[in-house]
Amino acid sequence: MTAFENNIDITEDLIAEHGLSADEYQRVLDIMGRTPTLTELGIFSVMWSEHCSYKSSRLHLKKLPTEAPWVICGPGENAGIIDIGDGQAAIFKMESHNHPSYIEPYQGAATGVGGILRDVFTMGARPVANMNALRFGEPEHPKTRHLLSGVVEGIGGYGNCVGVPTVGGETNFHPSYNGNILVNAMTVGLADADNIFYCAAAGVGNPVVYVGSKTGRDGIHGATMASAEFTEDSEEKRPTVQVGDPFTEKLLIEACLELMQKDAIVAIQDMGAAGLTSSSVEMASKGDVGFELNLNNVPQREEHMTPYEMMLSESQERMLMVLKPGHEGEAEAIFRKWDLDFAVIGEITDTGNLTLTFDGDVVADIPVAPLTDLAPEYDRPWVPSEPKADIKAEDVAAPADLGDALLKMMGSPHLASRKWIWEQYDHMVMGDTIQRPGGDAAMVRVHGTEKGLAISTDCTPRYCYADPVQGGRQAVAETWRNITATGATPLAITNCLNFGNPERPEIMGQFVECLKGMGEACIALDYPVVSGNVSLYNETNGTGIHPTPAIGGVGLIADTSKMTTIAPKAEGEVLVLIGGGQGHLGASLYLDIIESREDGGAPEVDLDKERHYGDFVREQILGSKVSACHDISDGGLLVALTEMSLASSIGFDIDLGDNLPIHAAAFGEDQARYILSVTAAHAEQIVKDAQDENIPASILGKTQGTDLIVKGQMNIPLQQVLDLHRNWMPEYMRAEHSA
Amino acid sequence: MKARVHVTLKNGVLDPQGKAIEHALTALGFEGVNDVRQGKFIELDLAETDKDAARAAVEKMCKSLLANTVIENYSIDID
Amino acid sequence: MKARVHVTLKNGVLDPQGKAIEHALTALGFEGVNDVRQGKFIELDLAETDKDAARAAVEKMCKSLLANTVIENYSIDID
Amino acid sequence: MKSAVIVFPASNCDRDMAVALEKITGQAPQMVWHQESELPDVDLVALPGGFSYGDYLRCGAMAARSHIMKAIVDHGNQGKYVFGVCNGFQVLTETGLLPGALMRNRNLKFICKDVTLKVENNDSVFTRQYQHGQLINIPIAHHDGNYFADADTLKRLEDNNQIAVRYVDHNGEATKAANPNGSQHNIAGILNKKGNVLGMMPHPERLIEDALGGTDGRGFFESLMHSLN
Ligand SMILES: Nc1ncnc2c1ncn2[C@@H]1O[C@H](COP(=O)(O)OP(=O)(O)O)[C@@H](O)[C@H]1O
Ligand SMILES: [Mg+2]
Repeated sequence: MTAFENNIDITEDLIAEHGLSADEYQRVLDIMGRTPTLTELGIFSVMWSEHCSYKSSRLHLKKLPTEAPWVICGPGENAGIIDIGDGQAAIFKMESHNHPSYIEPYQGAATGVGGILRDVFTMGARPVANMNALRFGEPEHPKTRHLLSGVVEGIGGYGNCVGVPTVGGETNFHPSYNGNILVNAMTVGLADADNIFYCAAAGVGNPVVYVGSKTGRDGIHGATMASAEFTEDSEEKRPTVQVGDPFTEKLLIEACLELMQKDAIVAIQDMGAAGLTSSSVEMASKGDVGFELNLNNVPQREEHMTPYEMMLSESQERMLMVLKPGHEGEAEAIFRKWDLDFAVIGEITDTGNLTLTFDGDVVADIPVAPLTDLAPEYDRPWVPSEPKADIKAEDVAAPADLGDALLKMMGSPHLASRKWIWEQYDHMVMGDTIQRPGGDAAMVRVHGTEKGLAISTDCTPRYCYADPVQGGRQAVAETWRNITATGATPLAITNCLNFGNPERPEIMGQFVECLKGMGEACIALDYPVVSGNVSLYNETNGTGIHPTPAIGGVGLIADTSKMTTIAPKAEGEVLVLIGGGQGHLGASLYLDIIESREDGGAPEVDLDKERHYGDFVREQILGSKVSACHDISDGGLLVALTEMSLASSIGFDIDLGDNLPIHAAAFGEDQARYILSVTAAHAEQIVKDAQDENIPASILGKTQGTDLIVKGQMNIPLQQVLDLHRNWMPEYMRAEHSA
Repeated sequence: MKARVHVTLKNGVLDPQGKAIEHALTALGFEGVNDVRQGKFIELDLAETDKDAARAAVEKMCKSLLANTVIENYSIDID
Repeated sequence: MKARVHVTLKNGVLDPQGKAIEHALTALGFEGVNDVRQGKFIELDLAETDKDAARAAVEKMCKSLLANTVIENYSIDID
Repeated sequence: MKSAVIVFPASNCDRDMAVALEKITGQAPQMVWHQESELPDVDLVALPGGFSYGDYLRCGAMAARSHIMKAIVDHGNQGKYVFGVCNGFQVLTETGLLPGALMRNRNLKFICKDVTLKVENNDSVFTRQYQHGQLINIPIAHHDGNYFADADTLKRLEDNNQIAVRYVDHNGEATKAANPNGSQHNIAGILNKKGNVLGMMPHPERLIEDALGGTDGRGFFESLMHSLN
């Protein structure tokens, strides 16, 4: 064997620093049959990190349903792919950038957006929409403003520049995120179904090509960082943060999509976490081939970079491709035109090994199959979560004044308008945003067609904490409902599973049970998982975040002229409630905001009802009988109605009856419910049709005037709600720099 | 009292702006531009009249607002 | 050869960034901040070894790209 | 109407502009890459929105110095039509085809929202389809739209009726609250002296069909068509 760059002793400390356990290191020795070089150790370390290997989660992820006739490609590739008819495909995925965003909110969030965009255009899709699911600590926490401001600016800074609209998302505040914010970004792209690109390399002798930005020493060990629990001093250590360059990303998108129109690419893979290592290993492994790379040919930004550094660098805006022989010139011309680096750095071999040379020496030579196939997989011990005691409405004090309670809720951090956020995002660029942020799901038209993609991200962490199974179901069901409320048919989901330290059995229990609930919902709703991401160790000093399985759903409407929004179109429309309920107050926002209590069980999610009621609602919308539709989620019925009023500037006059205590009727968070606003002519018929199908349906009242009226209970001007709702976040952020 | 603060990116941190300027200069026909880095230059007019006190205050301002010390260095001149 | 360029806003040109910093500093409790102006600081690494030639080249760069002379002044240091 | 849309690296409203031009004029524009040195034979050159060169250094600065710009400046100086939207407006000020500069928004944030504009000059080739003083709703989406010019320039703009559109409130008043970005005199768009070059921060190409939220943006394109007939 040739001389290895092996003058560095692989000590126990070094192994531990690389996050490998003694068992894991023994496995490395078994695979290699010798002591690994430092570069090899680095490669094993990142490939076997939680972030890349999914070692704690893989076993459970396998249980998620991933198939449906319209699924072209499920989990395992860069992103999931569904068929949206007419030879077109939607490609999407969600990913976390939690730890980097906590350390450097602007760049962390920006590079999160960059990374997820690459996952999508790698596969041949033009990105058409971005979403973001954000969780911050409590508003009073001294870091929250700074983090919120930086994250939002970073997401906007990157997405706006690349020219992909950021069309929606969700934002929560809770003390459990004080030391671990969550920044989950999702991208949806469009491709021709017959021009999709995968990462499996093939063709011995084919050139391996590096394109994009040069490699620097950015984020070395980023992947291992994302897999380690935060301690107080990791903030101090300030690991090298990656800086994003959206300008280069935009050029990379255009150059890649241009090359993809030619018959030149065998395989392509973005360099995400663990950069050159994970991209080359994945391409080789999927294709059952070897890679030989000459690291001297890697475009470098800094001097004297070592093989170790090059392999572990997480410099952004880079891609790896395998080209068909003889197409190098054609490809190079395109990348040069876009002012991007282009370098042939190696070729495919039949050895099955990842072989790296540098200055004429072999510095790593690892058999790829065992590196991936023998990656550790753990069945971590877990315990089921204690079910929280249920709370009866009778045991919760009724509000002294319903109007005051509503005002307090609508102006609270939990329900206040997120306009301050989405106004910093270009949500209209590309000219196809036909449902802007502020409604249930966002809708982007499929360019040049009448079709539309509805997109929604949701998760209610307080439910997941109270009852992981119900919470898992609910997160999936809420995206499904949001998409349904626009008239679109929900087709598939992506997810980002944010949890605490999986080595603690309670946390692992939350994970397992949330996944169980998610899986049940996916099956019941015919709504498979096609891609996703896991982020564990979101924990500081032993305090974990609320379990947060963020779900990103995508649906399709064939005729966008039938789309509904949450805004009633006129006064005098009839407000119809679809779905029943007992006024469930456990784990509700009412309890939290009005009673300052976070206890109680999560509402039950009856998946058969979800499916049945939702399908009925969609049918009414597509039958053009509905003027506006909103699902009922956070804050319950009265909050949902108020949101419809805020969107339309039309008040309402309703009767909540006296079957339930008023706070339960107004603010109970029972699931599988929608409000339809319909013309008087359709109202009776819809109620009758629903009841014929055994679906609870009732008339609440009508849209009217500029006041919000609940018979015998409340009469407040819409303007008053509007002011509180709209002003909370701008006013909160105005104090960003106060000491 | 005037304070002048230079905020520059730390060594090794990617500087997309500098790189773009470098490209543009080359495209404009300027030869021999090996590297360009862009930073910020902040001039403060302070009521403080004591040099040391001014420096100490600006030091604090840099840490808490003017520089992002995760990726940036700063230097202070007082005159 | 290194060139350092300062690009600053002309007197009378409003400076939103400077104003915002000033506000933020005051909000953070720093007292006596009378005025803040933000400019750019550009460092160039040039192949040129003659000081005068370097200055002349950078002067041209400033005029043709680095500064917008409608609103900005520039100054050049060569070392 | 024959038109061309200029594409710079990281232009990103080039397609939107092309779609609007084709939809309204019935003729697809030619897309012209910044490295070209000649323009095709067209009536209108459109400079689209986006982040040319990442908006690094100054918005529009590098684009203004790209190859194709000389031809565009000639085109404008010959009295032919040049229309810059958002980044395109920034490019036009950087080339000097339009006076002034666009600085960072007053609140330092990117702002994307619909704003109300008042058509101050409806006597230009770009605006004659609107009524004088008409209020229209058009989205803005920019980080640097804060229009600045010195006092003399502002006076000249006002005196020559070169201010095409201004940010106003629902009553048509150019108030501070209605000014989203701090622009002097609430300026949202200006014409050159001859009236053949228009630069504006709001994006009319984004509001040309009801599905997108309205059609108030069509007037600019329709005006051009009528002007040519
Ligand atoms: N971070 C964000 N970015 C963009 N839009 C957001 C963000 N957070 C919330 N929104 C938007 O605000 C609206 C309300 O959000 P949410 O209350 O989560 O909706 P729902 O309860 O219907 O899922 C939605 O249209 C959503 O897209
Ligand atoms: Mg909803």
